[in-house]
Amino acid sequence: MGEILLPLLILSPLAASLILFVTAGRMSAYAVGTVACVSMGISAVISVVLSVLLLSGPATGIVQATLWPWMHIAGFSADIAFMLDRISMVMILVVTIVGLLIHIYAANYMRDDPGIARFFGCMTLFVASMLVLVLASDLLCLFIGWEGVGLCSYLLIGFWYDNPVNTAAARKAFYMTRMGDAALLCGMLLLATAVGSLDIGAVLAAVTNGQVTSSAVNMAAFFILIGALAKSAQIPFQTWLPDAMAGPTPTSALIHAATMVTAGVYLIARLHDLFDLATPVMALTAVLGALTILMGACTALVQSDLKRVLAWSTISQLGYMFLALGCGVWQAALFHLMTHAFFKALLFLTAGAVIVRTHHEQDIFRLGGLRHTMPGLTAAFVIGASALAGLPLVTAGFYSKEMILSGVWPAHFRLTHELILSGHFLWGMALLGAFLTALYIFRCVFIVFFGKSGTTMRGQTSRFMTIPLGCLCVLSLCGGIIEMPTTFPPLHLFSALLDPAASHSHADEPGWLILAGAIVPLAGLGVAWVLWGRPSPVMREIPGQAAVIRFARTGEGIDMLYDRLFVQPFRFLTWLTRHDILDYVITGTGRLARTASTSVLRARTDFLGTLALWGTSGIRGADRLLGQIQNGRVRWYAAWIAGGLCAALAMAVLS
Amino acid sequence: MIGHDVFLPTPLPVLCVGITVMLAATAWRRSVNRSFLTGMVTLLLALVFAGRHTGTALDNGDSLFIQDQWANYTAILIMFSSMCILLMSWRDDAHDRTTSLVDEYPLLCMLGTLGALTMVFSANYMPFFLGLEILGVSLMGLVTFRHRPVMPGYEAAMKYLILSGVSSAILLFGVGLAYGVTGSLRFMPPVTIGDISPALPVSATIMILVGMFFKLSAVPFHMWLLDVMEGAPVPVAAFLAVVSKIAIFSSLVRYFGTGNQPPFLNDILYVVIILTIMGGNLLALRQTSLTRLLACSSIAHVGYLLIAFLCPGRLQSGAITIYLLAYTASTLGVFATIAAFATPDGPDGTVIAQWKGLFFTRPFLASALSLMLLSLAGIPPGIGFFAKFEIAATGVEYQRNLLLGALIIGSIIGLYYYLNIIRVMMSAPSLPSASLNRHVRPELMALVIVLTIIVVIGGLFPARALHPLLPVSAIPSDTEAEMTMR
Amino acid sequence: MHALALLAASVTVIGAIMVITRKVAVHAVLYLVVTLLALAALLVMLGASFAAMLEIIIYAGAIMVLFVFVIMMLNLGQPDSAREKEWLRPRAWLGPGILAAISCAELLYFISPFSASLHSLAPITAHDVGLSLFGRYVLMVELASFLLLAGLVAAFHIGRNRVEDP
Amino acid sequence: MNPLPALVLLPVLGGGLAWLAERIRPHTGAPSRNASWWMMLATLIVETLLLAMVTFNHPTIRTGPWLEHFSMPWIPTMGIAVRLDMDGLSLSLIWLSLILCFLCACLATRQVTVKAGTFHLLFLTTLTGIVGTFLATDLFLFFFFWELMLVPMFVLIAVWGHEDRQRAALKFFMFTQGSGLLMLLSILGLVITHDRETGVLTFDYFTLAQTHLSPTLSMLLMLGFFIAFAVKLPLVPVHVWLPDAHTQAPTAASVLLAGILLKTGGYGMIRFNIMLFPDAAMYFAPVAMGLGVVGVLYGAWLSCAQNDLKRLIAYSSISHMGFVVLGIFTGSRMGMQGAIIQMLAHGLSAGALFLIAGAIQDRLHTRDMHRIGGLWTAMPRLSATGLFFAVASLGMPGLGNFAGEFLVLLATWHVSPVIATLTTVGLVLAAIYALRMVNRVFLAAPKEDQRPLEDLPVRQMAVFACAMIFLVVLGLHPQPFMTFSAPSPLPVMATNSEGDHAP
Amino acid sequence: MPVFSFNDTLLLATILFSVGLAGVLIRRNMLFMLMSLDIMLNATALVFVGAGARWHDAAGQVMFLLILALAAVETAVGLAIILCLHARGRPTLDADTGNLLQG
Repeated sequence: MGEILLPLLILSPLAASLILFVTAGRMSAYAVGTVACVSMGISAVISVVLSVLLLSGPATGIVQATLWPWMHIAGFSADIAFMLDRISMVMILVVTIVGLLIHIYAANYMRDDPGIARFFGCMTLFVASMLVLVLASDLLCLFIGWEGVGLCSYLLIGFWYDNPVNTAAARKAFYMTRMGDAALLCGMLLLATAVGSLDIGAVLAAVTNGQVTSSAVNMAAFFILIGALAKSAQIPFQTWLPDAMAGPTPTSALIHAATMVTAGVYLIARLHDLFDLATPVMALTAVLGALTILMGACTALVQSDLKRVLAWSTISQLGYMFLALGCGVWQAALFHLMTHAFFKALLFLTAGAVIVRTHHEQDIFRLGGLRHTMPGLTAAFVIGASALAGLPLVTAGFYSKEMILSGVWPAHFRLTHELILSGHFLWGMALLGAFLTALYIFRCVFIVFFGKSGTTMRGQTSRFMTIPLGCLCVLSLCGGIIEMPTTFPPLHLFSALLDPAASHSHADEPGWLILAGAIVPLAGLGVAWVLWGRPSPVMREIPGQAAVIRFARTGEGIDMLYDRLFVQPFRFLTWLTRHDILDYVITGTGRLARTASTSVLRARTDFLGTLALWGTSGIRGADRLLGQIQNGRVRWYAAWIAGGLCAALAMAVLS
Repeated sequence: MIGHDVFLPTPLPVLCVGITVMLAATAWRRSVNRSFLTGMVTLLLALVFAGRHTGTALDNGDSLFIQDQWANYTAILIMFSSMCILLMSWRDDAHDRTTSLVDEYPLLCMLGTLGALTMVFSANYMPFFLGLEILGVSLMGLVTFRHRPVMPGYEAAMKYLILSGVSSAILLFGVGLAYGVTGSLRFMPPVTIGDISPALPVSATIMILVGMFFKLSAVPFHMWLLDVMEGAPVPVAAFLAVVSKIAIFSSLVRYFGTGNQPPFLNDILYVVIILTIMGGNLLALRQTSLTRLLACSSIAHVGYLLIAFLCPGRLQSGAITIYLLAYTASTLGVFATIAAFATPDGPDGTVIAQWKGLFFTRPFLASALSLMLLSLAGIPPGIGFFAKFEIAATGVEYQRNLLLGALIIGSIIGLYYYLNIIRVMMSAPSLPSASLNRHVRPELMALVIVLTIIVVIGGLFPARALHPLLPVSAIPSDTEAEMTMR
Repeated sequence: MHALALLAASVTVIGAIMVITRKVAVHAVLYLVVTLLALAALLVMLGASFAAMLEIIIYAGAIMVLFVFVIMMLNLGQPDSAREKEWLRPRAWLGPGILAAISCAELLYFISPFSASLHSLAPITAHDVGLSLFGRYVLMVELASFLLLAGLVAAFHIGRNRVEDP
Repeated sequence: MNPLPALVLLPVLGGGLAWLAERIRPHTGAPSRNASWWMMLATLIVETLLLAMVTFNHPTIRTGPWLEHFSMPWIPTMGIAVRLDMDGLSLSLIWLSLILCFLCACLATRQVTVKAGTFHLLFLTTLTGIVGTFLATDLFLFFFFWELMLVPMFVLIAVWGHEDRQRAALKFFMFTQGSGLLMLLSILGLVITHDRETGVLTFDYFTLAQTHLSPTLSMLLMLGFFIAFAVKLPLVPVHVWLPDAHTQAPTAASVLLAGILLKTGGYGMIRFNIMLFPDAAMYFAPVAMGLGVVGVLYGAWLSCAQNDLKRLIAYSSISHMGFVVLGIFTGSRMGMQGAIIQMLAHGLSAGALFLIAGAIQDRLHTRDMHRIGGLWTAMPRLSATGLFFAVASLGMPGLGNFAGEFLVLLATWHVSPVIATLTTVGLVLAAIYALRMVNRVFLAAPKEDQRPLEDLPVRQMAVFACAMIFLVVLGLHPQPFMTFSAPSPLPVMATNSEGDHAP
Repeated sequence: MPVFSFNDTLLLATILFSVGLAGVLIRRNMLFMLMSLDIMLNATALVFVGAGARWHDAAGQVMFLLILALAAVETAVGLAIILCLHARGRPTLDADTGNLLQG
């Protein structure tokens, strides 16, 4: 049964996408929304059924569906094949359920847009690609989904193509992820060369069996890491994600929460056996993740655009996941991925609802006091913010973050014999990140929802939009209790789900770690209240000159830097070389040939003139002689005949 | 006495009789049409008698004339070309308003053909020299038949007279030296006999070669051709480009044989071939007059032909025969198209710019012309493609790499100027359609069609054209033996 | 070599040189006649008396008359001789002259090692020539007639006073 | 009854009929160009039926390497004969040609109003040349067709092209012809060497393959072939004819050029360079692969800088053809398969892009991307199609181009990881030019002065949809094509080298 | 009868020939060119006669005769052209001027 359901799971959104594209512009907005939501609903149901199937089976059981051979050739083979195991099960649940909620929301949100069919076509395609990515049992097959999400994100970010800024943002997203894709492709090529197949199971088996040299493993891991970094907008590829806010809000929610950016995390989690063998790459992952946490948080702190704050927060949160992956606790990363999907979707959708009702006002400083006019949305946003900040006990974010922090603490990387990178240091950075997270998200909360009201409102958030919000609220609050720190009741549902065989002994974990993790977000909340929350806030506007703020803007600075370093020179160089150099060369040769022909013509008048010049005067210029001598003279022709005779005789003499 | 025992290829007396009849007819009553008709009939008869002869050849090869496959082949080509040329110029002159009667024209044409045939059949310096001069003098007359303006025709005749006089003198001097060395007037390179130093025959050979090169217009001796062809009327230009070249090339092959050339000749030929190919093609690049351009292209084609001449081997004879045929048919086709396009009081079709837009106004003529030009450039499906292929094959077989390089470069340059004409024809028409020749004479149209068919059929089934003409190396066997002896 | 032959030869060469260097056409024609006469003398010494007679009668007689006749018709005057003088500057003739000299030298180089043959040069009489002319080479005579015919027709056509179009 | 000569001759005969159809009809006053168009369509249909017959006559393609053989003496004295052979490679390329011709017939050639009959005649004559090139196994015949297909293409460009058509046509002809002469020398060299060795003068491909050549000679001859094919393909230093020719050609000719004519270069490299001179090709492979990489990067780079829509596509073709060279010269079967898949996919995607560019030019009378914009609003169907093929050309996995590129890259990685890595940079550049085009032309703010434009009719969309489906199938299920289109090895191998590299 | 050797004949003919060639090259007047041509032809005729004498062969003199005919024809045609050019308003006999055909 699973073999049938697995393709169906992907087929459902794919079919919806096809229907929507083919009938573009012929269906009513309502029908479009219905088709999209129904297809998503079907896949959600299927994914639940599949999960039940999988969980009812043995612990290591998988559902596999090999559809058809893709490329079979000497030395390499690949199939179109799908596989469901525990890791992908988590992913499909997240993708389909969160996706379904977002779709329901979007059906209402995009109701009036003329391009709604295109929108939902892309959205469903997006989900389908993500499902392919998640379910693929073959890296090459995964790559289809991998590029597919990139393409869909491009189409969705640039959805409102009237504005060049949007399309530029879309292209930027595609280019940057494409660079990562190229690297990923290289990694895949390396693995394919070494293993002869890209089937994930086969690859991992070959790697763990030691069939692949360690340098190859390191290189492959490195290449794949680059791909993942680009897809997940980590340092140094982080700049595309904030710009990607140009798309409609549900798109942002989908990109940030359920699909696209989580692909990188998923990929590394999926290949964790490979990464475990590549210590330097793991260290790099962890360090980059930690840096991204801080960088994203700092930048989020100084943003004035509501959606941008959320975007940078996504980057920062993804940093946590990469930190966890780098430290080898990929279960924690996946857990955080799940909870993050819940609360980030909630935050985005709420923000979208707010933005719609405030006439597309996104500047947080022009908003304010919204809690009076829209209490429901305020509650939802606060719940999301709490989960993001990881307020202890009541939110899902707390548990997942706690799992990461506890996983990071004991990690250490033996890079060389002397150089050992300790997890404690990374833990400190993560903790600092947690503080900043609370600070910036509550800054938003306080500025937008508290204080004086700044803008006019309109309408009411419709019912179809509130239902998903409600669901997400619940999930954000309660989604975390399935996995608890060891000091709490030993509830390890999630880890057990993923890795039933693993033992959970975090005995060496000091108890104060949990405490620190719990207190820090609260401290952040407090500081935020002190700075922005009180009736007369300490910092109402951004003090742009403050050195610390400027430092915190590095996220954007890097964007500028890339622009100067890569984009502008590229543009300039392409502009310079817009004409084909070789073409010039050839044309020049042609001109040369024509000159040669002219000189051949002139030669018959020049020859004797030159001889006479040498013989007689040597004083008078050749020019005057040339002037006297014209073409078409019999005597010169005769002279050439005589000359030819002379030359022929001379050749005979000399030979 | 003139008896049945004198060896004489039949086409020669047929032509002589025809000329006499024409002369007599002219004396009785002048009529252009009758003259043309007489000429055509004579040529047809001569064609019919192409393979025959009177008397028997002397065993020792001392006959004045010779008749073999090679001679017959080139003679047929010459007679066919002459017929085409007569056809091309038929009513052209009959309807010339400025002169009432120009029946000298067919007479001179016939005389020229006679000269060419004499050269082809000659096995002795004496008929060769006479044929050459008859051809030359007739051409001097023919060149002046230009309608308007007249002066260029006279100028061309004057140039041709003086230059060909010089070259004839050189050639004759060489012949004289050869005669002095060997004491025989047999048409073959002199060989050293007795105590005479070998330098003398060498110089004699070179001087004869130079004379022939002049008539062939190989490069250092080519300049007259451009001017003369431009000054001459279109059919006469065709005569110059085709008939006289075939005749002289035929004689060249007969004289030097198709075997290995002595080293000093080899060197000279090498240089001349490269110069000819490069010079001809380069000169053609900047021409704006179609006849001048064709003159240049014919120079280049002589260069290609000489490659085959210089590369003895299994493929040589086939290459030369097919190339001659291709060159003749294509060049005649081009000239016939020009003649068809020309009008009595409009453009005469010799300036390339006049051909603008022909593809739209006269699609058939334009297509035919394009086909001919492509054939000259060596592109399928024209016969020239296979011909050039054969030439290259001989070159490769003999590993004349330098010549092959020249062939390639020359062909590419040639491609440019041939295509340039086609390009002009395909650009938007600029001439008002009124000035176009609306009524192409039917016989001219028929000529164009026939030549087109020859070019296409020859291109698609070259084996048919190749097969019966193969035994080309039909120079007198004893000459060959002597050549190898040296 | 016989002194008479040497004399005739030098007259020939000097006459030829004079021909190509004269300014006035009639002078050149006269020198040419002298050259031809000297050449005829040489021909006699070579044993070709028939040829010598023809040289004198046809060449020096008939052809030269043509030249004189044309010069008369053209009526070249004083300006022409002045122009000829202008044309005969060394600048104009040195180059071609050198070229001609080179070819002469090369030819002489080829000829000089040619040792004198010891064949006796018996005279070839008009009888021999006639026999050969109308025996073996009779066809050549016919062809020569066609050559003359061609020249005749060509000259006739060229000389005809065609109406020049506007 | 052997179908091969019919396959070759049918198009030209049909073309003649099409030409006649146009000549005859005007008396009745009926629209004549339709008659000639129908005639062309009928020809194509008959040709397709014939080809289908050939294809399905051999259900077990892998059993015999060569599907059909035809031989007829032509010029016996030179050892030249009409030898036609068909294997999977030629069969698949002919299929591609026919599909593209149908695309052209349905989408482009109807727009031709001037001398439509002649246009169709020339179009079909080009097809004859191409089919002949794919089938000929006599080297002379191959060369004959190789040259033959240039002439009608030259006329097509020079008469029906755009503003600077004549220069472009001249350039195209000069380059391809000039390089063809080098090939001619190589052919002759090979033939003469064989003649010297065995005393048999023949142009038979299979016989000549057994000639023993010294390494130097082999390399020289191989180079002669290689240069000709490189020009046609085109490889980078000799590609300059292509952008002009593609840009200036009428739509149908552009499609034919990009879709099939370029493939003859790739076909020739497989059939002649690799198979006739395996050792020399192996020896030369590093250089060829280097050129291929340069082609990939250079073409993509220049494509990024173009403002002319058709020029952009033309440069992208150069880039894609670089992959083909790369794949062919990896020396492995994998690379060759990749190259073939890439050729098929590129034929479809580039052909379709040219058709779209042509459609845009028909409507807007410009190809300047600065002056086109926001077509999505006006023509959603056309734009969506354009988007699809642009995405295909940037190498989206799941579409045909990716399958080819991946195989090529994988094969290259086996040989040299550095080259493969460099080539992947080309993929990034491909994204840049493809999306630049999309964002300039389709997904952009509409220009002010835009008149209402007519979108693609449904019938044409259906035709495009076929191409799309084919691309998707090629991308997701290339296995049958790979099995099907594998070039048949020579019956008697030179044994030593090919065995190692092509397991 | 005094013997004039073939070698000497050749020497003289060569010199004469070269003088004629020089004349053609040097002189711009068409009349002089024609005369120079005649000189060249005479030189060749001399060679033939000398050679005929050497081999005691009448063919040399037959050739001489034919050359004579050629010279006559060429002179006649040449003079006709000169006359014609002159009559059509070409002011001088300069072969170098008034080039309608060139390039």
